[in-house]
Amino acid sequence: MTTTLATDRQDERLQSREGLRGAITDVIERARGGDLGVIPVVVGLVVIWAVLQVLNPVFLSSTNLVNLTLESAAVGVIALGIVCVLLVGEIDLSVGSVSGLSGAVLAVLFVDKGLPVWAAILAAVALSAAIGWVYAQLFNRFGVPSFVITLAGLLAFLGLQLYVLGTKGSINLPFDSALVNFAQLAFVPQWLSYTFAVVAAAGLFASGHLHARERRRAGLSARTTSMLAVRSIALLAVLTFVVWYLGQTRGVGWMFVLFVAMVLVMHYLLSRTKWGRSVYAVGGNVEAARRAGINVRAVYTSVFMLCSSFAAVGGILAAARLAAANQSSGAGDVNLNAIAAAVIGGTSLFGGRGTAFGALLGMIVIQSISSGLTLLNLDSSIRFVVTGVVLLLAVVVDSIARKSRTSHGRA
Amino acid sequence: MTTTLATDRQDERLQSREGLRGAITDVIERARGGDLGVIPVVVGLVVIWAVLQVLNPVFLSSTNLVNLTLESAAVGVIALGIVCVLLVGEIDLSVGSVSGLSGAVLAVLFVDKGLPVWAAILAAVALSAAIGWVYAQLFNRFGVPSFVITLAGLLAFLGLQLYVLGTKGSINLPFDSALVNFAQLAFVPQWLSYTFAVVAAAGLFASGHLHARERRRAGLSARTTSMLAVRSIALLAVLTFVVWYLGQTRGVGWMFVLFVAMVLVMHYLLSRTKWGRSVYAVGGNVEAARRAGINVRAVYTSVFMLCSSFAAVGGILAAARLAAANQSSGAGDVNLNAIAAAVIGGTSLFGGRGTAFGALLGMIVIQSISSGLTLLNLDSSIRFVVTGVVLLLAVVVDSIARKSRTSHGRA
Amino acid sequence: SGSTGADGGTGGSGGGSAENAKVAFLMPDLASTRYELADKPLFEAKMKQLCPSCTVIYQNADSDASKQQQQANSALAQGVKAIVIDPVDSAAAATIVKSAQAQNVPVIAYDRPIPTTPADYYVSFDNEKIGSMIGQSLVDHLKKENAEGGILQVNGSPTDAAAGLIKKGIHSAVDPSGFKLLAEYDTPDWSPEKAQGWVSGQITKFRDQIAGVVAANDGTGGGSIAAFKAADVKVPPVTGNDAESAAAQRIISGDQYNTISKPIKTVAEAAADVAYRFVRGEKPAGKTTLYDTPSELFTPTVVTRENINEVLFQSGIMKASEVCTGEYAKGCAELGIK
Amino acid sequence: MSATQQKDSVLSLRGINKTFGAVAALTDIDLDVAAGQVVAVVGDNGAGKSTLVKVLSGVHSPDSGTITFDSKTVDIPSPAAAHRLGIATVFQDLALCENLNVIQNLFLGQELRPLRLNEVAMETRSWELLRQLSAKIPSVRVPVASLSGGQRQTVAIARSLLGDPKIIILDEPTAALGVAQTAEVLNLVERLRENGLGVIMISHNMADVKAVADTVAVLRLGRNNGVFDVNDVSVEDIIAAITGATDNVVSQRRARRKEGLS
Amino acid sequence: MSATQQKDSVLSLRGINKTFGAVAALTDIDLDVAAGQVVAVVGDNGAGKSTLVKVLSGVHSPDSGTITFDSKTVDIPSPAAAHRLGIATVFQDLALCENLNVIQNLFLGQELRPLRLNEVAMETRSWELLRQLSAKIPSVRVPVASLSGGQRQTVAIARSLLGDPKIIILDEPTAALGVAQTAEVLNLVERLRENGLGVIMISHNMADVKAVADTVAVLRLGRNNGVFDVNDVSVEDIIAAITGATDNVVSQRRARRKEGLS
Ligand SMILES: Nc1ncnc2c1ncn2[C@@H]1O[C@H](COP(=O)(O)OP(=O)(O)OP(=O)(O)O)[C@@H](O)[C@H]1O
Ligand SMILES: Nc1ncnc2c1ncn2[C@@H]1O[C@H](COP(=O)(O)OP(=O)(O)OP(=O)(O)O)[C@@H](O)[C@H]1O
Ligand SMILES: [Mg+2]
Ligand SMILES: [Mg+2]
Repeated sequence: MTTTLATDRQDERLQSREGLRGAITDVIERARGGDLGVIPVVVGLVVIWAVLQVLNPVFLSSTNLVNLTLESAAVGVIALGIVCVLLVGEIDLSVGSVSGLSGAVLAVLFVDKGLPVWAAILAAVALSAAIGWVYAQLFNRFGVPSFVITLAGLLAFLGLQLYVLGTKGSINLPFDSALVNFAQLAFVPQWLSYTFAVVAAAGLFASGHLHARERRRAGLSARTTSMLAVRSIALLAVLTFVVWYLGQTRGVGWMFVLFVAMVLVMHYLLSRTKWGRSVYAVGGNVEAARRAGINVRAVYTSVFMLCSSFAAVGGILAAARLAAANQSSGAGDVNLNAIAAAVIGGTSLFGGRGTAFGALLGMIVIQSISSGLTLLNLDSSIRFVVTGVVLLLAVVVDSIARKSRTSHGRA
Repeated sequence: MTTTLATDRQDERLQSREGLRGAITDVIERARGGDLGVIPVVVGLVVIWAVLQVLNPVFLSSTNLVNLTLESAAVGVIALGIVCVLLVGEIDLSVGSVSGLSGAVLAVLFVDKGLPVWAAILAAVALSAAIGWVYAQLFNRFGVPSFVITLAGLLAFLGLQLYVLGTKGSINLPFDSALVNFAQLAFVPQWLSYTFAVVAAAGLFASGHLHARERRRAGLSARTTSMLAVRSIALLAVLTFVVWYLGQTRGVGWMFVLFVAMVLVMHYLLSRTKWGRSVYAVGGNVEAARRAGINVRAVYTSVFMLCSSFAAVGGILAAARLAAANQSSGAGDVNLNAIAAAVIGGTSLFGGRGTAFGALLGMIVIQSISSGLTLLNLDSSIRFVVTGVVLLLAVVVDSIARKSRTSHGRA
Repeated sequence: SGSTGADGGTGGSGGGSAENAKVAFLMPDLASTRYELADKPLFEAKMKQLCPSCTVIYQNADSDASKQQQQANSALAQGVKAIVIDPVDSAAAATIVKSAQAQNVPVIAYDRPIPTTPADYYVSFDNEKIGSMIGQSLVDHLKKENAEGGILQVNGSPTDAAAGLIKKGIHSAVDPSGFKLLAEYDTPDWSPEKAQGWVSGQITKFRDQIAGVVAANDGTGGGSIAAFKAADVKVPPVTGNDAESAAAQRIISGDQYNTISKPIKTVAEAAADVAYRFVRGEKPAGKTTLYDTPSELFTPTVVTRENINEVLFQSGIMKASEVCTGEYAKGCAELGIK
Repeated sequence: MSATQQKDSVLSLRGINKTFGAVAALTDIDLDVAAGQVVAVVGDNGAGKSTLVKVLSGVHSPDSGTITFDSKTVDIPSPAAAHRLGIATVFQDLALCENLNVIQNLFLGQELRPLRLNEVAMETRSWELLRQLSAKIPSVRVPVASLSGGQRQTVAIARSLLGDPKIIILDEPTAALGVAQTAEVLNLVERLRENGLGVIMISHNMADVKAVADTVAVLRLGRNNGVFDVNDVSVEDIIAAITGATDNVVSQRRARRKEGLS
Repeated sequence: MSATQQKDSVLSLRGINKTFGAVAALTDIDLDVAAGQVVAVVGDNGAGKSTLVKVLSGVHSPDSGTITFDSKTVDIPSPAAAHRLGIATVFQDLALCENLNVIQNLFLGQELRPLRLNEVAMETRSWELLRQLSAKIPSVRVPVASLSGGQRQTVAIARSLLGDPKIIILDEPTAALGVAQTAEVLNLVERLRENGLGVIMISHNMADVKAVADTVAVLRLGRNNGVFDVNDVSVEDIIAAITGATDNVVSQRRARRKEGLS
């Protein structure tokens, strides 16, 4: 044991590895131990993309990928909220209804009542947040299982949605309104997209570097600068390629940028704030969280409200993209898709495990399957079967990795 | 500490109570501690019944209750399977599709291919059991979350159902077939119903008495004979009244008897066999179950197969009752209703807690709400809202009781 | 009980006492808004007019055949004197007819027929015809414009029998038209979002080859239009069905080519009339016989920019004040809609 | 019983009752703890020690009885309330979140810089605390689920030292610890006493009790069964009070072994 | 190291390795247990004792190394396989199902009369076992979730006695037990030895180890650090082997206290 070792590297059982070589060995080691984060999901995604591209050469075309990004935004935002409720070990079955309701409210206020669009959006989101608050009260006070509360909500707010839409049943949002424009036609200029890519990579490097310096000062082990550089350059390469490829046709949609921005914000909130910690703690062991002095009720309240609010935003984006709010908005498989996106992205239904990026990845998996099969001219019966099978395939890769994790004793 | 105390009553901290008085105090004590089993659900049910009867006097009419019993059978059977998967902490989202598929298979084999009805039923159930087996393999081998497996199954088997029904989309079952007759027109003769009631009460007394004798011989505390008699007489009174009241019109349907019989069999299997124990153990702590030498994979396999088989039986009953199998059989809210019935009946989504009777009670709650609101002449929008609110009400009673249980430290 | 023949026990009950009678009006789904918004109020109004003391028990089965069966049973438990039913599943509704007739309650099939077990009466316009009409109208339009390319077909829900009929009708118009059927899609749950997603994909695939889109209802039609708009591609002629007010707006603004207006008022009132006569113990004779059932059929009207004013506004089905809002006011003015 | 200590006691309980269903877990419990005093609570399994701890730390609310803290009668409705009063607890079941890593568990509910967590400072402080307890934890970035029993217990103990408590309650803190770690914890208890904190320590290890406690309170079947000054009482007497008999399995064993050896 | 014992040993391990991610939990572990022998495995927290137990009971499979049981090389892929070999284990984390009651937990996996459970016989046997361990459990029909720590541990120990094992592995069996229960468990271990069973006992309590063990195997940081005959070794030597130094916190404490007393 030499004295130059970092504080967190002194245990002699640790196989210590330094530098780039060490990092690579580390990754291999972690792969064997099944501790790979989102990599298996990404691998699953790549597999599906390859299959779908073989089946239909249009699939990976720039146009189609642009569509894919735009179509994943609405439900993806909803999935982001679902990740939060799943993290605390609860569920929200009503996100579909709430999204439909908020679309309806938006349309009525904006089109029928002539309110400015921001006011209509605000009202819709506020209403949904209030719904989440009511859920939380029922949950905290009476201990009704969230499954039942939100099932009741699913029915009740579907009713309310029908009621709000009233005799018309369907309300068009004007195509030339800013909102519809944003969802359908607003794309980031190519130069700005490249700027975003550079900023992101530079940001990653800078924050990593500062963090590493701070750790080294405190006598802890830290990532080497070369490691950080490699990471940032890899990110830059990926982002530049994506921007360039999408830029072949229409480019990166602002709606997708909004979705990604929300994912980043949620990622920050979940992983770098006290609130995020308490969310994971409540999901892992609510009694332990309570004993640690966390206000468990407040955590549940915040999470339910957040989830409903995300559902509202998702509903508004969906309405904007369709340029209409109607009775079937938010019905069908919005609920299942949102939950499935979260679960495919690695969020546990039992709470305490999951990330915001998981929602993004899971949503892209689901949307890829849906878009890929849409391009094939199949009978409905076959389409359903194939969708099921492909969905399963996408997840098996991830599950095998996770399985090896448990067999290696990681919870 | 006197020597006459039963082995299990010797701890001086136990407030010991004997006889009928003691039993009553015990119930009150348990009520305060929130340890009431299904009583809160029953109370919730009574509340709902009262409300619905006030709203529409036809609700508690004999005709309507006869309908209610028959209508609850199909989804009730499915809920029974759901209870099993929930008990091991997993879920099956595909019961709706599987039930629809098995109805379709039955119809095709029976009507189109002219197989005898028993063979068609057997084939449908066997196919579904095979589906459950596949789920279990995917779950055991790859560790794919059951949510995702069965979501894929939901889609795939919906597709298969459409495919089996082919271009026709809907197949009628002949009205004069034994199956349709059984589901629509077969009622237990009144004398036989009364006999059932007496046999049930006598059986309860006899088994209780034998058990008590055995316990007393082994030096353990046991229920007194008077307690047992009171219980049996109460059961007899309830059953006789039910039989009499339903007998005012058409009586007790054989299909409902079948459902209740299945509940009783599942109750026995879950509470009185080694297999049942292992189901609860796996749901409570799968690692502990594994370390106790339980073949955890076999338990999962049996449970998934059982659930799919019950779904098949439910699907067959639904097809028989409708005298048709069509594309929308098993679609819509069959899944949610079956899961909700289980959850309302006190089954935990996290595994390890729940009973077969819970499925029966939960189903009756759901069917009562649905039937009660059908009788009211409401707009769809209002109906949805009211359904949601009433559903919530039904569960709040139970939840408050359960909440008090946790606050009294019972898990 | 037991199965009764089609004409066996009908017509005999009631003996003319229409006072306080109850009539069940059972509708199939919420996917189309017309049942809640048009059929129900129109039927109720006519019934009120014919028989002020009668009550109408309205139920919507939300696309679930067994739910509809349950609703029929509970209507029977409430002692209705007649059932007007738009079956979710035409085949499965046979059970309902059986059990109603076993209790001497006449059944009037509404909108969709019940082929296997004859009901007591059938009032409708038929869905297959609707499909062929919107399809034909589009094909004619394309021919007139000398359009090139093929047609996309957006059907209704794969689990909805009515959608199946419409699909059949559309095929009967599109298949022999000479325009290639590029692709077709059964939209799960009639979801406009799904329709939009599918059409977006097809735009990627076929780009300029799309001459027109036959959508089976206004919701999926709206979704298809949004897909073209979002792809920043010129919107080809798109059909619809149901004459929703949102569709009227799109037709006025020129985004949608046609929709179809069903004479719901006429049909609903005819149904109320027949039901009332059954309640009074009469046994009305049909104008024709279809599926062994005395029947009365009405023809719907295809609505395009040319005739929208006349069909929807001048007839009073829609009010200009509700449709001609905001950006649509200009189009209304052009078409002379007031 | 201990009226003499009441005046300067930080924490005192009077007549605490708690029943679970049909089981009376605590009956009329009295207890006093003064600043700079180590009170050992001992008793048989199921005697109610942990229940008492949970009442004090706001996990369970008592059915009746009064709690006096700093001469004020208080109500402890929640663990957060107990934290606010300055009562830190190491629970017997540890109450750690298995999905969080060691640092996250240590700082749970008292993270540094809530809006932008100061990971570096937390990690440094974690290593300090763990070293101090001579914990053998190879990495603090692994989920607690993968730690050994003793490592977890060390984490739980380290956590209770983080705030600035007035009373520390340790429910069998050394049960899973190795010999070195146990010694460190006993050293720690002595340091806490020197710093004027009140310590309640539950233990089944009479040697440890004799080594660090000032007062020994015995519970038996949910009731007080004597409070002793540690210097006035022999281990045999304590065991007799715990088991309710001077002739018990422990004394028998001891006698047998003596015989065997001699 | 212990070649002399190999011939008559029921269970012997050679060269067992196990790593978890970057942590080498066990490196080249050898161990022998003979019939009628009590082997105490001691070591610091995180030394790898429980990992070793889990390897033996089929919970984890080792990365490399051989296990010989009854002179045959065996593979223990699952706990069920261990049960079949006749290895019964009391785990440190107990591995009880919280939602099941005491009887259900005791007989889990070995219920009497599988198709129509014999509840009465199981309850009677449960009371017998628990009395024998002088457990203070008021009722056996409550879920294990509501038992105290010591009560649970007693349940776990009682469970291991139910089958007809050849080897019993006890991972810190007395950690949460009261003085009386601890004495009963030590008595029990002696009875097991007399009945010719092999016993592996893990403990941090050197007094207990000295009292019942025949051999003491020391693990340190996942490696063998000596096997001693209990009669030839002093507690100080064992502690020195555990901590890796003769001058350690335990000896310092002891010295300080002696000073203080004298
Ligand atoms: N949440 C609960 N629900 C029901 N009974 C409980 C609960 N908690 C404790 N008990 C009962 O109360 C009694 C006292 O338990 P407690 O945990 O306080 O014992 P203890 O003195 O800490 O024992 P140990 O030394 O084993 O830790 C036990 O009989 C136990 O079964
Ligand atoms: N499932 C697991 N995943 C990752 N690491 C583990 C796992 N189980 C144990 N370890 C690590 O292996 C090492 C040995 O743990 P083990 O539980 O065997 O220790 P122990 O000797 O039983 O300690 P104690 O005396 O505290 O019970 C520890 O550093 C622990 O962190
Ligand atoms: Mg305790
Ligand atoms: Mg251990």
